[in-house]
Amino acid sequence: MGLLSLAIWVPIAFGAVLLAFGRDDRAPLVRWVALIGSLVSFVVTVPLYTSFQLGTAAMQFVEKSPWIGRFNINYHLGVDGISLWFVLLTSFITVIVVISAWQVITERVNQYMGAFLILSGLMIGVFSALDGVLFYVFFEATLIPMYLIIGIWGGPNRIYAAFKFFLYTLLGSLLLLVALIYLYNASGGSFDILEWHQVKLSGHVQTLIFFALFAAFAVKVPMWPVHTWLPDVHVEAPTGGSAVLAAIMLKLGAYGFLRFSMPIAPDAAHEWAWLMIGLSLVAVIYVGLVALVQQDMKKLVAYSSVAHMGFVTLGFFIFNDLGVAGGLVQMIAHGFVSGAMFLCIGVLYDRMHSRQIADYGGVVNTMPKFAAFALLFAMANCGLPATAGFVGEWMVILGAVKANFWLGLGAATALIFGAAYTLWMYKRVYMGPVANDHVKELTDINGREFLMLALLAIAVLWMGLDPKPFTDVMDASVTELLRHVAISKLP
Amino acid sequence: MIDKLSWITVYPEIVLLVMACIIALVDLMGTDARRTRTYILTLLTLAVVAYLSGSNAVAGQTVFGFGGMVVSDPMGNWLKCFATLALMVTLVYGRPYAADRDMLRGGEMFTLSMLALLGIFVMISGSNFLVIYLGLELLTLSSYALVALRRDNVLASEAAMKYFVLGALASGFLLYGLSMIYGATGTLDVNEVFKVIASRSVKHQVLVFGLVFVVAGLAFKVGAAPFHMWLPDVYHGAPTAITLMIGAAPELAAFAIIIRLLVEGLLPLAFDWQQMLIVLAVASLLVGNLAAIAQSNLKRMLAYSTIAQMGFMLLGLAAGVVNGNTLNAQFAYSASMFYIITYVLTTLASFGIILLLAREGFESEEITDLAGLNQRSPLYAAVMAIAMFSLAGIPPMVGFYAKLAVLQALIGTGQGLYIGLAVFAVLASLIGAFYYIRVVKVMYFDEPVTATTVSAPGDVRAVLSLNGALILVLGIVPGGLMTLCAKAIVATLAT
Amino acid sequence: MTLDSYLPVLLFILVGVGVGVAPQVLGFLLGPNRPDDKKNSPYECGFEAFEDARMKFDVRYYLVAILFILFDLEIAFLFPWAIALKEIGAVGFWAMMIFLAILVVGFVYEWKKGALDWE
Amino acid sequence: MIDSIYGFGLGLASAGWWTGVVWPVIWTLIKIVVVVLPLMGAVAYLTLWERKAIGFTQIRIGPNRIGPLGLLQPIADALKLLTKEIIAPTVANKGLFFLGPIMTIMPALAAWAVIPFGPDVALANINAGLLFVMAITSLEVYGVIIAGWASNSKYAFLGALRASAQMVSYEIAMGFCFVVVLMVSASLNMTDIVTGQGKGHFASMGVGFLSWNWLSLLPIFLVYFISGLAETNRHPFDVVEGESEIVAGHMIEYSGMSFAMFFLAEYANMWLVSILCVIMFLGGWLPPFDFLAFIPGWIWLGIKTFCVVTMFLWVRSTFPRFRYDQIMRLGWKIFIPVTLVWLVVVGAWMQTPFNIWK
Amino acid sequence: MTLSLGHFLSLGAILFALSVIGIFLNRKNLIILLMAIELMLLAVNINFVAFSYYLGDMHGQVFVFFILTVAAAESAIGLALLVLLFRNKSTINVDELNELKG
Repeated sequence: MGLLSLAIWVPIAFGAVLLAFGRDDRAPLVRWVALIGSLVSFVVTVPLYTSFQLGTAAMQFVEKSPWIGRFNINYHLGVDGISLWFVLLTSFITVIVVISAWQVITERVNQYMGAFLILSGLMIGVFSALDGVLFYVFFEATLIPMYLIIGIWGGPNRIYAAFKFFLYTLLGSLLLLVALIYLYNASGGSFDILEWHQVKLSGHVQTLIFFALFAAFAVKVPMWPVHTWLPDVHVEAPTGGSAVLAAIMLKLGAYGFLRFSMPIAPDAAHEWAWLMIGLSLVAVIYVGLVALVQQDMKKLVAYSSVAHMGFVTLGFFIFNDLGVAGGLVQMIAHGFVSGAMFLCIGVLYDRMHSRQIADYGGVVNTMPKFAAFALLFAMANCGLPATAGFVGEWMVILGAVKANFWLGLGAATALIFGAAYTLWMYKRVYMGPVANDHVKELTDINGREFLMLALLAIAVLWMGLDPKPFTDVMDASVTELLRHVAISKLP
Repeated sequence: MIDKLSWITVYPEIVLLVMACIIALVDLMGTDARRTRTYILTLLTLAVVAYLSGSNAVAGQTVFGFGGMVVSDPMGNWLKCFATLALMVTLVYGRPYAADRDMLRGGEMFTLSMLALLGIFVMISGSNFLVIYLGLELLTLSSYALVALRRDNVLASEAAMKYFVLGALASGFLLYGLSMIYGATGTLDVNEVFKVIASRSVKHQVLVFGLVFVVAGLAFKVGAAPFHMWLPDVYHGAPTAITLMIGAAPELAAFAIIIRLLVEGLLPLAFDWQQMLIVLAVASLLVGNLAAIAQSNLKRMLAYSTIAQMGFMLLGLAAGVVNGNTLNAQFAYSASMFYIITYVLTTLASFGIILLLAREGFESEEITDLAGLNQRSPLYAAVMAIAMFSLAGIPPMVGFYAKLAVLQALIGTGQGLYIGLAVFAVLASLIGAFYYIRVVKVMYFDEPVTATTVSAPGDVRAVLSLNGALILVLGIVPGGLMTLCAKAIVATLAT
Repeated sequence: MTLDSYLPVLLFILVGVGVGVAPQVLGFLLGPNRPDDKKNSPYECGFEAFEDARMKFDVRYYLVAILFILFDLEIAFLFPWAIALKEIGAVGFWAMMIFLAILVVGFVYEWKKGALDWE
Repeated sequence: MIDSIYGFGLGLASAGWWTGVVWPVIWTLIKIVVVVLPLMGAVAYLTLWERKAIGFTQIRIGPNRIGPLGLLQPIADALKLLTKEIIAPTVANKGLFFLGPIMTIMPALAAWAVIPFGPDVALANINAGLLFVMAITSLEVYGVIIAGWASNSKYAFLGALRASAQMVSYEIAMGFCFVVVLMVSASLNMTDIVTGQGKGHFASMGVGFLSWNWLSLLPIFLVYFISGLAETNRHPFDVVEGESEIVAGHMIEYSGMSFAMFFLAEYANMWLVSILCVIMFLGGWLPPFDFLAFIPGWIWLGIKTFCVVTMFLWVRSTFPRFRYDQIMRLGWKIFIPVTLVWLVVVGAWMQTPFNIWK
Repeated sequence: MTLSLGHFLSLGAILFALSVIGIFLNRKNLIILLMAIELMLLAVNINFVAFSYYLGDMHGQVFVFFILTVAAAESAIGLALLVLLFRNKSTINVDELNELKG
């Protein structure tokens, strides 16, 4: 069993063990098992980074064995510079989520923890699958635990949210499935993604495939105008769910663009880049404006996620290495930052059972340590230099300017909105005098929350101060990708 | 006159028949309210029969017996094996339910179900219109009686009547079509029919006229829209154990006779019947999925979902021959075979849960009856959820691969029409996903109405867990079953 | 195939109907016709008929009818077999024995189930 | 002589429609009349013989007033019935009510179409003879049911139910008897059935009656005879019309000639069952001993049939009536197993070297 | 006039159509429904016998034999269901079969 297999199956195995606990009468044990499971899963992924070979765009840690012989489907795993960090990000966030749920979740603990561990394994599977069906299986399978997480432990309107989440994403991915099968036939009977990269396709077919893939990935990213599920789902999902959703699941879509849409249909990608860029800009600017007027903290962060993901897609579709690498960095950074933002909201929500900005004010007075963390993450969310958020946005803007000055300008203005809504929210929630008695009674974060936030803070700062490990890993793969995309695949 | 080989081809059938007779008589001597002895004998017999069919299937030979009246080929033997296993599982699930409802006062449930299985076997083995028809009638006649087994139940008797009338109508249609084909070709033997038609010496119009009726009759039997009217009522009205009995194993036989009649016999007319199947499939997908949403009764919902699933299966069958080229045939038909097998597996699990939750005097039929099942029993909720996700075609459940295989068969044709159908099918299954996950929602998100835990006899518990696990395991390693279906279909097409 | 030899059969059936019709017509013509209420009311041992005569009846009659249909069909199968028995030899004999064995199983079954008991 | 009459008729006109259609029809009708009229006479005098025979059994003399030895009694009965009022009950379904008697008498007569009276003497010497008899006599039960239903009277209704249940029950046993006979004769043709009985070990020794089917198929013969009693609703199986229980069963509302039709049918059926019995088991027109072969076949047939029909009367005058449950038990639980067993025995017998029906 | 295959087939078709109409239009009595079903099988039988005769092939008639048997078994079960239904609902009116909304 290779490292990637371990990274996928260890959390799933732990998740299965947790589910097998049945009813929840042994919650403490369950929590410890979950923590150990998530830690082991994380530890397993670390060697991926340490023994990753820089300077090559080839797939590493490749595992390939026949799976479904009939359709030539293989159990084919591998990571390159594009996907490596997401694997690590996933296992890291899972640890955080397990910690975050420690005292918060009291009902059906084993199912909650099990779902997250399984989800983690499945998402790692998505990032490391090199076979179309394998990718799709992992991609789709993530729906099940997430659906349950939202539906069982979510807010009052959770059922609506769970359905919306499930059906929106299923709709897109079913078209993806059709496209995958089409590619299987077009490539002469192979589901190997890397082989697909070499298949010649006519312009018409490329366009259709591009849009079929777009349907799946754009919903997942989510791009404007199919982003409407995200705010609803974030509002209703439990804290851990929101964190995983924002930090990792959204990245599945963007990752799909890089792995599928652009290399498989490069001509269509170029042809429709104006549309992608247009939608991305709408996301960045318009959704940024929408975020400004939100009353609900989670909704606000959700819209901010849409805006940030807009940056990512913008970076991808300007087709230069600054843009693409910037998009990737932005994704990782957003993984840490948005996860952290949602966890912060979770911390408040656990105490006040409200997410309305209006219910808060002056939290800094009662929760100084927490406010400090929150400030750091808010800054990162605005893209303040020396935080993770800065690197990616800056690279994307540079890339955009290189491509077209006005484009860069448009993207840059969005930074202002980002700063505006994040800081305004921070001000309203944390600053000023204590707003009411509830806030007065707040207690500062405990050790568990401190640990969780500190881990994230370290990650955010590390990435902001020293982004080189991240970009180093990506460079070769991004260069190769762009080289590949630049070559027409018209027959 | 009758060679030894002939007997070998019908070996499992003979065992089944003899044991059905013996069990019918043995049962007369028992007065046990739960019919334990009959039950065990039946299961043992079925196990032996399953083993026999399975070992025949593994041997992989195609043998014709009784002058070509019956055929024993891998496809048939596998279907028989699975049908037997399905019936065994059905009986395990259904016995406590039936015992609670006074349906075991006589051992008829066991005898009739064995005879129904015999009908299934004969249908699958038949390589002659007459044999196929007799098998079909043996199956349906037993089924009518089984549906009416709860004699004091208004719903059941009404369902039985409807089933009877429409089933007889279907037989009539099928027969009328067969008579036309007989008239046109002068033979009842499936393979002969194929040869005669392939020689192009018969009138095309007569054949197509007959074909319309044959397809309509088959559509009735599988419950494809617009011939689906009976299905929801029968699923709803029949005692749940019987619903499972007529909803699981017979689907395999329906598939087999479609292959025997349309593919083995009328393949030269593929262009004509494929068009009909496409219409049926599209209608089924629409009607099944849309109507299922509106149901509050779980059995009805599953009935409509069956219609939709059959539509999907028919799509696979409709994609076999493209422009007179049969290259895609083995993919298409094996996809449908895989589809139907996995569908049966999943149906067993979902109805197993309904049966499990039904108590004396309480039918767990409404979707809301499942409320909070996760709190009451995480295991059974998980099994049901797995079944539902599988029906919805969400990986990593086996149902996904079934849809994958069918979609591949459609897209593999490379024709715009079929690719359009594939897109339509996935959109339809999106609608399907809605009502399937609604069941999951009820089980996991809603609060339970009763706090009673769910208890089940050991055998039911074990089989049900295994059933659920199998859906998942086959979803992780579906390759073996797919290869099995492919080989079986290749062997069938080769003869 | 010639159906000529069946002509007498057909005619005989018609004659049979004629023999049924003619005397009744004659009876009407020759006999008196003086209907009255009491005479034309259904016979009920002198009582007024107090309910419709088409009442529910014992399900056993019905059972007999069903069993008759089934057994009569068995006989329908036996007819051609019996005629051809000398030609088809032992194989034919054993084939029908299998058939009869199944029939006997059904017979024993209904016997034991009490379908044949009248009281 | 017959041929010359036929030839004379044929020569009356030379047009195709005459020789092709009309004359054959007329000729056949003539032959039918030749069969039906004696049959009617036989039926009429069977009633007299019944009364006489029962009288003898009871040491009475029976009807003796009308004509010498009461020989005109049947004529008088017929005239009386003819002039009686035919009552049509107000609640009855009129059409069906009068259809009932017709449906009863028609099969009783039509079955005679295939009865052979001698080696070549049959109205229709068809190959499916026995099958036709079985088919047409099965229609008998319709007459009963229609009569019982149409009368709209409880007694009639119950009587019809009983009658039909009884008739169909015994029809099964009877059918099995036919099957066994067919097995040994290998033909449905009645003439073949009779000639088949003329062969065999004993027949070659000159004692033909031991080669007849009655001996080798003795149980079947008995079952057939008793089933015949039940089929015709004769004593001791006459609960259908049992006077003391349901007055006259399905015939209760009938009067005059309508009633006479049922009566006629019953006696015609008695003759039919008897002659079938003779044809199938008692060698038809064959003489019992070779040295008696000088007596014409139709006389042998007549004698044998008369003997059998007299058995009906003898049974009537000596046995008490069965209860209905006893009747049904006899039919289902005794006759069917017995015939089945004998069917298997005969079938197996025919597979052995001792097969006597080669 | 000689009878040709076409005549028999037309008869079969007419009977078949009648029975289908009978099944779908009859809203009153279930017994009529059962009769229509029997009629349908008879229509098929006519087809088979006609074809069998004109093709000179016995198999069609053998098929008829089996159809007859099955038809009898079918009507036996149909009538049994009818009795059951009547005992439960006290009606055999087709329109009153409405507990289950198809």
